[in-house]
Amino acid sequence: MSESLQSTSHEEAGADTDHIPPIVQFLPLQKALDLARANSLWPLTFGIACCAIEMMAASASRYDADRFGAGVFRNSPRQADLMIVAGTVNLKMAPIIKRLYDQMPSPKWVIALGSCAICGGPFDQDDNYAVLQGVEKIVPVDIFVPGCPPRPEALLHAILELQERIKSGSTNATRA
Amino acid sequence: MEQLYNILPFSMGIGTLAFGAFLVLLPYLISPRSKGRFRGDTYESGEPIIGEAWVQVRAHYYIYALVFMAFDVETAFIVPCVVILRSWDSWLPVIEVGAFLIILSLSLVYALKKKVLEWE
Amino acid sequence: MPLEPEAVEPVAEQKAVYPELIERLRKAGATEVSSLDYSKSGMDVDAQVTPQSLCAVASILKHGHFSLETLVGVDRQPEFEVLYLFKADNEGPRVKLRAKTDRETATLPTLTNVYGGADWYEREVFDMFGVNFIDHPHLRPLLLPHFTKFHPLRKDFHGAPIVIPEDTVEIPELDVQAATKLGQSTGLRSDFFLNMGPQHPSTHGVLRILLHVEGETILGGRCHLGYSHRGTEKLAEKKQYVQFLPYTDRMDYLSPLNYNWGFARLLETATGIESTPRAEVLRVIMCELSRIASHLVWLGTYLLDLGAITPFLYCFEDRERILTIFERATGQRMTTSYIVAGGVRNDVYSTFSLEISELMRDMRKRLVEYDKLVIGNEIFLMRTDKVGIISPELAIEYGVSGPCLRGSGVDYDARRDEPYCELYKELEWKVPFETGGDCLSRSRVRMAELEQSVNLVEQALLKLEDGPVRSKVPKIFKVPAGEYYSVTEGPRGIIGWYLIADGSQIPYRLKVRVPSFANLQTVEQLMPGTRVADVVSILGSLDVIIPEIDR
Amino acid sequence: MSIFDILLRIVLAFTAVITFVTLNALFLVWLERKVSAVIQNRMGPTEVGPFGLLQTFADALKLLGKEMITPKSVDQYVFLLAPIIAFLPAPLLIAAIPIAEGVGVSDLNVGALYLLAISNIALLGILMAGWSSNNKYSLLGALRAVAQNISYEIPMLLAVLAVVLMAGSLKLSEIVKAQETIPYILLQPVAFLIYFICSIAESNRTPFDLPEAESELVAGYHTEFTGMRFALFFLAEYTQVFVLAAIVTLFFLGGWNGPLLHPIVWFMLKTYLVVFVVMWLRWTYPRLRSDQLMNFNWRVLLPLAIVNLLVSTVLFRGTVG
Repeated sequence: MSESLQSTSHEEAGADTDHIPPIVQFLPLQKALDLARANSLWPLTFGIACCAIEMMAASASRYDADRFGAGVFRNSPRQADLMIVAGTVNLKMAPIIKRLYDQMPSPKWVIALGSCAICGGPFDQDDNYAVLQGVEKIVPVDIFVPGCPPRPEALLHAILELQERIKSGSTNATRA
Repeated sequence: MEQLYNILPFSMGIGTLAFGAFLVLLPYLISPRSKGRFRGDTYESGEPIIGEAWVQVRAHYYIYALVFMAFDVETAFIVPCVVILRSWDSWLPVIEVGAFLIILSLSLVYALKKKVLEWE
Repeated sequence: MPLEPEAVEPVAEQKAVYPELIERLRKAGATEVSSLDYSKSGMDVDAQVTPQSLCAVASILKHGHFSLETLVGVDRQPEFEVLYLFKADNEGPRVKLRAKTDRETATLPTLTNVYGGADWYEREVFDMFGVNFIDHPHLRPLLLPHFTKFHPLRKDFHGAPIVIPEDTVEIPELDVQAATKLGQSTGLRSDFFLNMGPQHPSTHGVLRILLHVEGETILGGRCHLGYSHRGTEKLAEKKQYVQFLPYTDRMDYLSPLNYNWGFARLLETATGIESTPRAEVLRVIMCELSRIASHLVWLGTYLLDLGAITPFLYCFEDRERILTIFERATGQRMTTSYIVAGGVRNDVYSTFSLEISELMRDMRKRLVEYDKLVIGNEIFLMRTDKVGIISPELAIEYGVSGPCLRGSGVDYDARRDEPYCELYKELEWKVPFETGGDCLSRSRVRMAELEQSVNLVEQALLKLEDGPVRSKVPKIFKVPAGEYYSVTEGPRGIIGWYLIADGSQIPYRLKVRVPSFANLQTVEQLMPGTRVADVVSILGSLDVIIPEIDR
Repeated sequence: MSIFDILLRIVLAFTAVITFVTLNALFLVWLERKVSAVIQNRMGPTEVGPFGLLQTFADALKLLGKEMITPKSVDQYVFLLAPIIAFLPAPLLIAAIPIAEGVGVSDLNVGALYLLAISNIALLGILMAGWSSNNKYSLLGALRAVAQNISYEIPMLLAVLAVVLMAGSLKLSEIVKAQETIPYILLQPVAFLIYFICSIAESNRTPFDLPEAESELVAGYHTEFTGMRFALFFLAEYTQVFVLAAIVTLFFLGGWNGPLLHPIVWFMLKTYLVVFVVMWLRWTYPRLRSDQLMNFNWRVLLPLAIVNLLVSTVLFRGTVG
C-alpha cells in the first residue's frame, strides 16, 4: 500500500502522457476527426446522485441534448466518449470511476457536474471521512460545471464549451 | 452474365471481408491511444470481475440446437415440393406436404410435452 | 459530554397507555419499561433490555405483528447503546427497545433470527460504531469500503484522511461466498458471478448487486451499498439544526420537500413551535406535488428498465412543469430547502394557485393516458404480473413501507394513520392498496397514488388563505435535551427522524430512517429463482434512491 | 466476355453495394433518431448539417478515429474477426435484392432461400463476439441472440414457403411479378404477420431486442467492442432492418408494382414505410423476457405457421387445380 491510487493518477492526470498520439499525424485529417468528435459526444450512462437526475433531464424532451449529437447515452464505457461525473464521489466509488475512465477508448473527456464532483460540495468538511474532495484527484477533468445541482442548461453549455475546445484542439485528450 | 451470378456472392464476400478488415485496422493508425492501468480489464459495471465468462454450458442448450436442426432441415425439404406445386396438376404433392407437416407438428407437440423448449 | 439516556420525562406515573403490552414486555425480561407521551417524543413505549433478553422481547413484538422500523446506534460515552424502533400496524403503539454494551467488548446478540430485516441495520451499526453482533450471518461492512479501519459515528472519531489503497482492485473472498450462500450451488460448473452495478443502467444510481447466476436463472445475490455514502449523519453532529436543512434535500433528491417536512416536523415536535395555517396548506401542496414528480420519475425509469424508452421522456416533461413551479416558489428545482421549522421559508408567488390548478387539470388527462398506454400494455403486464411477490409477512418483518407495503395488501399510510398534518384529516382522499404484492400491484398503487395526490393538491388549493407563512422562531435555535422521533410519509414510505438532543444548537445524534433501505433489503429474498430480467423489474418496482440509503 | 470485363463489373457492383450499405445505414440511424425524436416530443439532431443530416456522418467519422481496445482476457483472433463476420452478410444481401424490373446487382433464381440463408451469417458473428469477449453480459447476450434467432427462423421459413407456394418460384422478380394484380398481404395475411414478427425478432429489435437489452445486459454481445468494431455491428444491424423491410415489400406488398410513380420510387417508398413501422414499434413497446419470447415462438407462431402452410396448400390446389 505504498502508493495510493489517487496520487499516481493525479500525476498522470496533470500530464499529457495519459494519451499516446496517433501513429499517422496528418493535420487536415486530424482537423476533420476533431470536428466529428466534437459533434458526436456520446456520454456514459453514469449517475451517482442528485446531478444525475439533472443529467437525465438534459437528455429529456425539454432540453434535448441529442440536438448537439450528445444524446446517445452508451451504457458500456467501451463505446462512450464523455464521462459526466454527476454526483458525490466517495472513496468506495473512486476506484470504480478510475476503472471506468481507463476502460473508455481514447480520445475521451470528463465533465465534472456539480459542486460535489468539483470539490466535495456541501460535503467538504475537513474531517469528512467518506467524500473525495473533487473528482479531479482521480481522473483529468475538462469542464467543471458548478451548481448544486447545476441546471440542465448548464450541462448543455458545458457540452457546447467542450465542443469548442475539441475543435480548437485544447483539451486533455486532443492536445497530444 | 450467368457466370457473373455464380461468382458474385463469393467475390462479394471476399470484398466485404477486405473492406471490414480495412475499417477495423485503419483506426490503429489514426487514433490516439490511452494507457490507463485498467484499460484492458474486462468491463463489468466498473467492478473487478469474479471468475471467467467461459463457463460450461448446460446440455440443455445442445438439445435445443438439435430440435432446431430437426425442424430446419425438415422445412428445407419441403421447399422443392412447394415450388413445383403449381406445375403439377395432381393432389399427390399436397398430400405429401400435408403428411410431412403433420409429422412435423407431432414432433413439436412431443418436444413441448417433454419440456425441451423451456428456455432458462 | 456524557448524556443521560433517561432525558425524556417518563409519563408512566400518569397513565400507562398500553398496560397489557408493557406487562408482557416485562415478563419477557425487559427492565425499566415505561410509556412515553407520543405527541412529545413520537414514541409510546420505552423499554430497556439486557443482551440476554433482547431476542425474547423482540419475539413478543413479532407475534404482535410489529415491524422493525430501524436501529439507532448511539455512542453514549463511554458505553454504546443500540435502540430498536418498532411499529405496530396502523394505530398500534411505537415501541423502543434499548440495549447497552460497554465500549471494550461492544457486542450484542443478533436479532436476525427474529427479524430478518435486522440484517442490514446491524451491519450499519457494525460499520458506524464497531458493535459486533454475535451469530450475525454476514457481518461485513455495509456502507464503508472493506478496507477502512475506523468507525465514524463514534464520538472519539474526528475524521480520517481519504486514502484509497491499491488493493481495492481485489474482491474479498467473503463477498463471493456470501453471494453463493444465498443460492444453492448446483454442483455444475455452469454457474458464475455477475456484477450488476455500480455503473449499470438499471440499478438507479450506484447500487451494486453481486449475482450468482446459472444461465439466466439467479441462484442468489447480495446487495452492496455505500457507493454514495457521504457521512451525512456524522456531519449532522457538527452542524447547527438550521444548517443541516440543506443536507436533507440531498438524501432523496426526487422528493426533497418531503424530507424537508420530515426534518421540520422533528424540530417542531422537539421544540413545540407550531406552524401557521397557510404554511400547513402550502406544505401539503408542495409535498403532494413533490410526490407526483417523484412517482413520475419512477414511472419513466421503470419503463426504461423494461425496455420502453418513450414513456420516460413524457414523464420527465410532466415533471419539468412541476419543477418550474418549485423553482419559482423556492428558488431551486430540486434541492429546495423550503419547509423549515415553524412554516415555510417564504411565501409563494401570485399566480401560484392558477398555475397549479391548470397543471393538475392536464395531469388528470395524462394519468388516463399513462394508465391505458403504459400500465395496460400487454408486455408490461407480462413482465410485472406475479414477479417479485412480497408477502405481507415479509413486508412487515422487513419493515417495508410506502407503496411497496400497500402493494402487499397492508393498508398503512402515515398521512392517514399518524396524521402529522391536520389537513390530511380534512381533505377527501383515500389510501390505495392492492393485495398482489408483485411488481404490478406496486405499480398500480403508485398510479392510484398519483391520482390521489392530484386530488389532494386540488382540494388544498381551495383552502389556501392569506396569512403569515412562518411563525416566530428564535434566532438562536436550540432543542431542549431529550429524545424525539417523528414520522412522515414520503413517496417511498416512512421517513423517520430520530434525534437525541443535548440542549445545544447541535444535535448529539441524528438518525434518519429512510424508506428505501428497508424496501431494498427485501430484494435479496426475492431474487433467488428469478431471471436476470426479473431482477431489473423487481428493482424498478421497489423505486429505491441510493443516496437516501447510503446517506 | 473477358475476365477483365467480369472483374470490372464485380468491382463496380461491389463499390455500389458497399456505398449503398454505408449510406443507407447512416441514413437509417439518422431516421431512427428523428423518428424517436418526433415520437418523444423532441427535436433530435439539428446542429450538424441541415436537419442534422450530417450527424451520423460525424458519428461514423468519430468512431473511425476512436481507439481500438482489445481487452486482456479475450480470445484475440475470434474477437478481431467477429465484427467483420457480423458485417459480412450486409452487402451480400443487398446485392441479391432487385429494386425494380432488371435493376439490381443480381437476381438469383433461388433468391428467397439465399436471403434467408445468408442473413444468418450475422448470427455467427454475434455468437463469436459474445463468446470471445469473455464478458458475462456479452455471453448472455450472445446466447439469447442464438436461441432467439434459430427459434424464429423456422416459422419465418414456413411463412415464406406459403408465399413461394403462391408464386411457384424462389426467384424474387418472379414473386413480384406474380403480385401484379393483388399483393400477397391480402392473400396471405397470416403469413405476413408471422414473417413480420419473426423478422423483427431476427434483427433483434424491440420488443425482441433481448440480445442487447440495455437495461439488463448493458450493451449485450457488443459490450466490449470499441470504435469501428462496434460500428460494424451497427452497420450490420441497420442493413438487416433494411433487408427485412425490402423482403416484406417483395413478398407481401407487391414489390415495385404500383401506379403512376416510377417502380424504383414505389419500391423505396414501401420499404421505408416498413422500416418506419419497425422503428415505431421500437419506440413504443417495452421488451419481452427471454422465456416469454421463446414460448411465444414455440407455442404460438410455429403451430400457426404450420397450419397456415397446410391450409394454403390445400386451398391453393383446390382453386388452381
